Amino acid sequence: MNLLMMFVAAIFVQNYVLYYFLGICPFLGVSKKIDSAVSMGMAVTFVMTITAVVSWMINHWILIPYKLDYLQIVAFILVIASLVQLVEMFIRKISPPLYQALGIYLPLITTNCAIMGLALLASLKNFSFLETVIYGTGSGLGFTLAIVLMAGIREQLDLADVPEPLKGAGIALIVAGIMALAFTGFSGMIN
Amino acid sequence: MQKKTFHHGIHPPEHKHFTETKKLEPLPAPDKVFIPLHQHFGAPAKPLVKKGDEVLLGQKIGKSPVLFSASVHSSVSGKVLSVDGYAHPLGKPVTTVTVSNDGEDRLAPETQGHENPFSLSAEDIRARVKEAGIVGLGGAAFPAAVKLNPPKDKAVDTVIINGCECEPMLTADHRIMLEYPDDVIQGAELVRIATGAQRIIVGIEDNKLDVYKQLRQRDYAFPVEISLLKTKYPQGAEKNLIAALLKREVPRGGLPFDVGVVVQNVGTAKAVWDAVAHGKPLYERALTVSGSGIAEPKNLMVRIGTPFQAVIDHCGGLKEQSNLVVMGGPMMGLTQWTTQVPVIKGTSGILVWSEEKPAREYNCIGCARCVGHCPMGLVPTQLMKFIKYDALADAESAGILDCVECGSCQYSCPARIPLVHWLRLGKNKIISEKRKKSA
Amino acid sequence: MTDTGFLLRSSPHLKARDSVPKIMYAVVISLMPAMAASFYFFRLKALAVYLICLAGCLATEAVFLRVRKKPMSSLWDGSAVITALLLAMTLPPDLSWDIVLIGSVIAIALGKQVFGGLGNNIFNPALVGRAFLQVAFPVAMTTWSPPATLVIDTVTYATPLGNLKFQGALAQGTLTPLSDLFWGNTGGCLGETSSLALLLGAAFLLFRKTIDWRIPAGAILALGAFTGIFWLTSPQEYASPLFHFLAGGFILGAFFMAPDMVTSPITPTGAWIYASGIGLMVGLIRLFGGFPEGVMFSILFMNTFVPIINRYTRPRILGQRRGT
Amino acid sequence: MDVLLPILTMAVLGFLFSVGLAVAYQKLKVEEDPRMVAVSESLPQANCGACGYSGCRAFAEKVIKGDAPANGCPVGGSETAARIADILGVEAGEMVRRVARLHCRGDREAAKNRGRYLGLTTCYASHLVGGNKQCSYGCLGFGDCVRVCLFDALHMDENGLPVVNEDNCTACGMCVDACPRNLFELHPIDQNVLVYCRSLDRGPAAKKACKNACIACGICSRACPEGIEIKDNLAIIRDYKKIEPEQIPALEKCPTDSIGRFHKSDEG
Amino acid sequence: MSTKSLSAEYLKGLWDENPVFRQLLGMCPVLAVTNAVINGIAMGLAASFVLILSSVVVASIKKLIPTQVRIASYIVVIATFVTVADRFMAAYFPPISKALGPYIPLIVVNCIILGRQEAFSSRNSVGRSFIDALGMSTGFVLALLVLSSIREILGAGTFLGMQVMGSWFKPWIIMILPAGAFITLGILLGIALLVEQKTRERRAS
Repeated sequence: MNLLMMFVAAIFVQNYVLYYFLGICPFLGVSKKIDSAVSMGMAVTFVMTITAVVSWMINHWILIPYKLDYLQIVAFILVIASLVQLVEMFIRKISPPLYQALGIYLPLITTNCAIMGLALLASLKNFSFLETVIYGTGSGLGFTLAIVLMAGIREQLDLADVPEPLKGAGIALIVAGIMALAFTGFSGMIN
Repeated sequence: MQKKTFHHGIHPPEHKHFTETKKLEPLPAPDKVFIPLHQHFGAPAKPLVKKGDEVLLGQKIGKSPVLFSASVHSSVSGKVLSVDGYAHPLGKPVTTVTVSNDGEDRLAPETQGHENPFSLSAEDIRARVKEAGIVGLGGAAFPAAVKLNPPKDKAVDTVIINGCECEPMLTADHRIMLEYPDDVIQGAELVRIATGAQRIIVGIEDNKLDVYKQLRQRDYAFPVEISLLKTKYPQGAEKNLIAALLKREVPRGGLPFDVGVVVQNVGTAKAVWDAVAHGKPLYERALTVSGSGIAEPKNLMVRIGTPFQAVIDHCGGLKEQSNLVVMGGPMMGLTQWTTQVPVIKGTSGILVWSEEKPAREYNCIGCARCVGHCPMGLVPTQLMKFIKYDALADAESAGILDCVECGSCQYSCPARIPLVHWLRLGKNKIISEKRKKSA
Repeated sequence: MTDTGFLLRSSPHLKARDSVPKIMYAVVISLMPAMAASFYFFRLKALAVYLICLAGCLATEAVFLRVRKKPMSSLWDGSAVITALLLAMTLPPDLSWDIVLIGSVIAIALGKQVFGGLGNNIFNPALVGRAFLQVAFPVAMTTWSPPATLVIDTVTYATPLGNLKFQGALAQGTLTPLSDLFWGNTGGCLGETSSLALLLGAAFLLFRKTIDWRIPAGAILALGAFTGIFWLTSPQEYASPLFHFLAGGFILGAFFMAPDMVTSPITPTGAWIYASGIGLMVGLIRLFGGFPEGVMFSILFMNTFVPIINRYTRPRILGQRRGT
Repeated sequence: MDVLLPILTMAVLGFLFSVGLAVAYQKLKVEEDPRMVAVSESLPQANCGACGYSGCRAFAEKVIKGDAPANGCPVGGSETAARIADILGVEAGEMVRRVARLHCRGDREAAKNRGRYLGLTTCYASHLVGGNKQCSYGCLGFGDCVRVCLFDALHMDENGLPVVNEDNCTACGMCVDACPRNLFELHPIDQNVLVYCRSLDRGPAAKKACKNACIACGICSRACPEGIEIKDNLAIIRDYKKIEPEQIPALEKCPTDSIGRFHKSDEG
Repeated sequence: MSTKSLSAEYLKGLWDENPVFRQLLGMCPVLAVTNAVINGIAMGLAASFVLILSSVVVASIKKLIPTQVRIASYIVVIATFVTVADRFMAAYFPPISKALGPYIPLIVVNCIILGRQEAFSSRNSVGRSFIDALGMSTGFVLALLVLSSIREILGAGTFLGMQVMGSWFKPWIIMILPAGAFITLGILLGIALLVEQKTRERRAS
């Protein structure tokens, strides 16, 4: 039950985008079309889960035993950079259209703070291995939910008379704000 | 009594009382008729006469060049004044044969009937229908011979005779059924023979109970079923009528053939009978002249090529301040900019009234009435937005090409958005883009 | 174009009578009984809140219309009036005027006009205003006063749902009686106290077919099912579905806010999904969440799903094979 | 040891990851033509589709395959063509600059309206219901062409006709496609004699609808029989090259001003 | 290769190429840590420190790095400086370090920093890169300052902890919460675009 709660909390209550402000760049950049948002969400969820696993191993088997935790930042970023590059190559191989749609944002997963944030937060919260995996997947799905909802809304706003200066990132941020308001409804549900 | 009907649709005020009880009366042929060579769905006919030629009533003056076309016949006897571009109810000028009427109605010799039409083969019936230039008289003007010729791999089991006349204000079909029931039913039988179907169903809406009762009381030598339908618009649309009567759904982008059905309008059925039994080509049709802008609304038999003005004059002329002239019904009819345009084969009515300044348009508020009323199951407001913001591919995948432009959405729209105009715009853009791509 | 000659336009040439302002004012009329009830229970305090909301919303709307060069007549299409009334109905009667004003400006500006005005907004404007205030001024927004018809000498007063959640009303047997909830003899937001008045207005809307019946029906069914299961398993721990239906802002939300045409799905299937989502979430928040009431958050939350729901629940096109 | 450990750790980690990446790189390699990048970069990236392909990237692909000519991008003009040709090592081919020109002079003054048009205010929409003007061939005046122009080369003048700003026009052809009545055509910039009418109505009818309509009187075709002919009630420039400069004043005697030099001030 | 004058190189970061308002980069910390002015400034300074030093280092070793591994190398350089900044903050300003939580280490993935290395430092001289980084940093700090001032003043009635609003003012708690951050930044972006549009129009006319 505890794990399930954690999973749900990671998706709704402490949503990476709407609560921690992590992964804003892709959240704004790849949320113009539902299809690419779904792909991006999936890619992020995938990378997040693996990152959670690998960073936990590095943290608990190498860094902590040898008291090297000040190397955390460098070590984690290395893991993430390599993983993202792998995923990038993989997508490019199996689906060139998807690769084109995700465009410059795929390499940007490297600099997606959601993933680095996950590695750091998981180590900060001292999760066990299983918890880390659940937390990673849940957070990834939370990101996916936020970005897909945002894409749906933005597709609709493409067909609306939004004031010129607010078009694009401006209105997207305001929508994100109201989404964050709506998600506060979940607060207190899981401590 | 179980009344059949289809899903969704609307029930606008009928306004049929103007002409419901008026007998069909023949309109005397005018001094000059203007017969366009393009009055049907498909390619224009090629002229067979030139300036100065003598023509007879019913003489073929335009020949269909390809399968999807229809021949055109003279509706008077007299002299050809010109073969040139002339105003047309569909908007763009069309090559038109102008004939001065000598008033004698000398019949062309080729108009020969057949004593026992039911003995004719399917082939013969089709040939005679094609020769007579018959098109669907409901309004779409689809060449009738094409409809009588189902593809080999598609067996037709049912002929539906469309007596719905679901458009408000129009009553010409109603009168035809009331006054020429034999012609209609016998024409239907010919259609049945030509298509190899087993049965005929005549669908009549419950606002024409007199017709229904009259047709029910008769005895028929062949399998005819008279079916009562709940009055609703657009029941007369082919696909909806098939759904209402047979619970069959014509597949998207398909034809009634695909579900073993042929649908013909009552006027077309009568024209088929006239052509096969009496050798009479399609040179006149029944139409309703109505609306608050007409002094004496009437149902008339009018020669093809008669200018609207002559028809309106016969009905007492235009009332002052009339500012809207529509060819067809009020839901799907086309506005006219001049009353000089001629009556064509697809003219089911001439409606005139006056209108105030149009009400203001609002943004779509998502009331979903268009969704609830669309007889095709589309989401008109979404399609409208796709077109408005140039997302043609989205519009296409959302099914815009299935739209039949019946106007149910726009009728019910409280924001008064010209939905049909948007959808027509989108359909045309998508189709022309496709054509460009395939070219 | 000149004004001479015949009219030229695309078909159809007939028009049903209903119009956007008529629909909007029907909603306004349907809110009248509940407004009257709030005047009765909260006296002049209620009137002040309504007036400030109206002034704030209409003024904000007017400013945006002017700046964006839209027809000023849109001000009176009724939509801003509805936003003002609905916002007022979700506020505590004692809220100070400046907070009410902030709420009404936010409702129109952030809830509606930044998206392009009427018809383009994603979220229910009144609820955006209300949620903004809830998060901005949590204390003021949860300070309730008893209705004028109750004689109680306390400064603070809990709503029936607050009572249930924080004071263990069920265990102590102090749960607000259903009859009080029905007539409105309880504390709470201005417009949500009297279920009877709200249901009268709702009946009018349903009769006039202004709102989609599926949405209140779906929300009630989902809330009933959710709270019903818990109530049946443990009635001493959980309140009955009927209590949840009558208490708090559920009726106001289910009949007047969730069915808001602009922010609810346009497809029939979509309406069911959306409504049951709201019902479920209200149950979740009330039973397990940190807030005693969850109608507002639930509707806003489901609003975010509407574009996607609309996209993936299109009706079947006539002749379309199932599954294609 | 304190210094060695971190260095060692990072070295091992770095080594492991690089090996992994290197292997993956070999397995999942996707070739991309370096010329692709170069060609793409030299294109204007307007994605207007004037080349006939769906955007600049598609065009670049075709050019590299040899399916499209190096000078196939009308927007980029000869400069881009030269650059692409340089990248691919082929001849660029001569490009004569072309511009869009409108074949109608039926402005608000000249052309009569049919009636009160109440539909959507776009040309295409108006065309669908037969148009708002009596002439069924002429400009509808709602500016669809202006809206599609990506290069700010079109605007509506005060009389409701679109005007081409030739300096900005790139001959991308968007206006040609956008006009529901096909009134735009791309012409070499130095061709300055045009027929400003597309009406196939007979003289009297055409004249009635628009005072600048071609009435097929034949003055121009008599002045220049080799270059101009009358067909279907309309003067047509069959071959511009056969119009001698000295013939131009004669054909400009057109009674309805429907043929003539592009700029009246041009001499000779 | 940039050919601007050095002052233009600096000034572009303030407005024309402002990383936050014009390029929409580095949004995460902008949103996350601007609930108080002090946090905003601390974050801005930390990021500036990393940006300037990384730019200088990258510009000076650009010829040594093979193109295939350049991103990874930049990241290692950046990560090193971030670690330094992180340790420094933790040692000397523990409360701020605590308030900023994981967002200081997250500077390592801030798109502004990597973006400048890729777009500028890897192609320009050390001096130019320094000026560019300085300009970008100033722009970033300014953006953080603007946002955090609005949020702190409205959300708490204070500026840098000092009471600036009268006692009549009721703090808008929402402003120091996520929702307020998003909405404020969204509106600021709109205003920035509007200003940009107007100046462009004025220049054109």
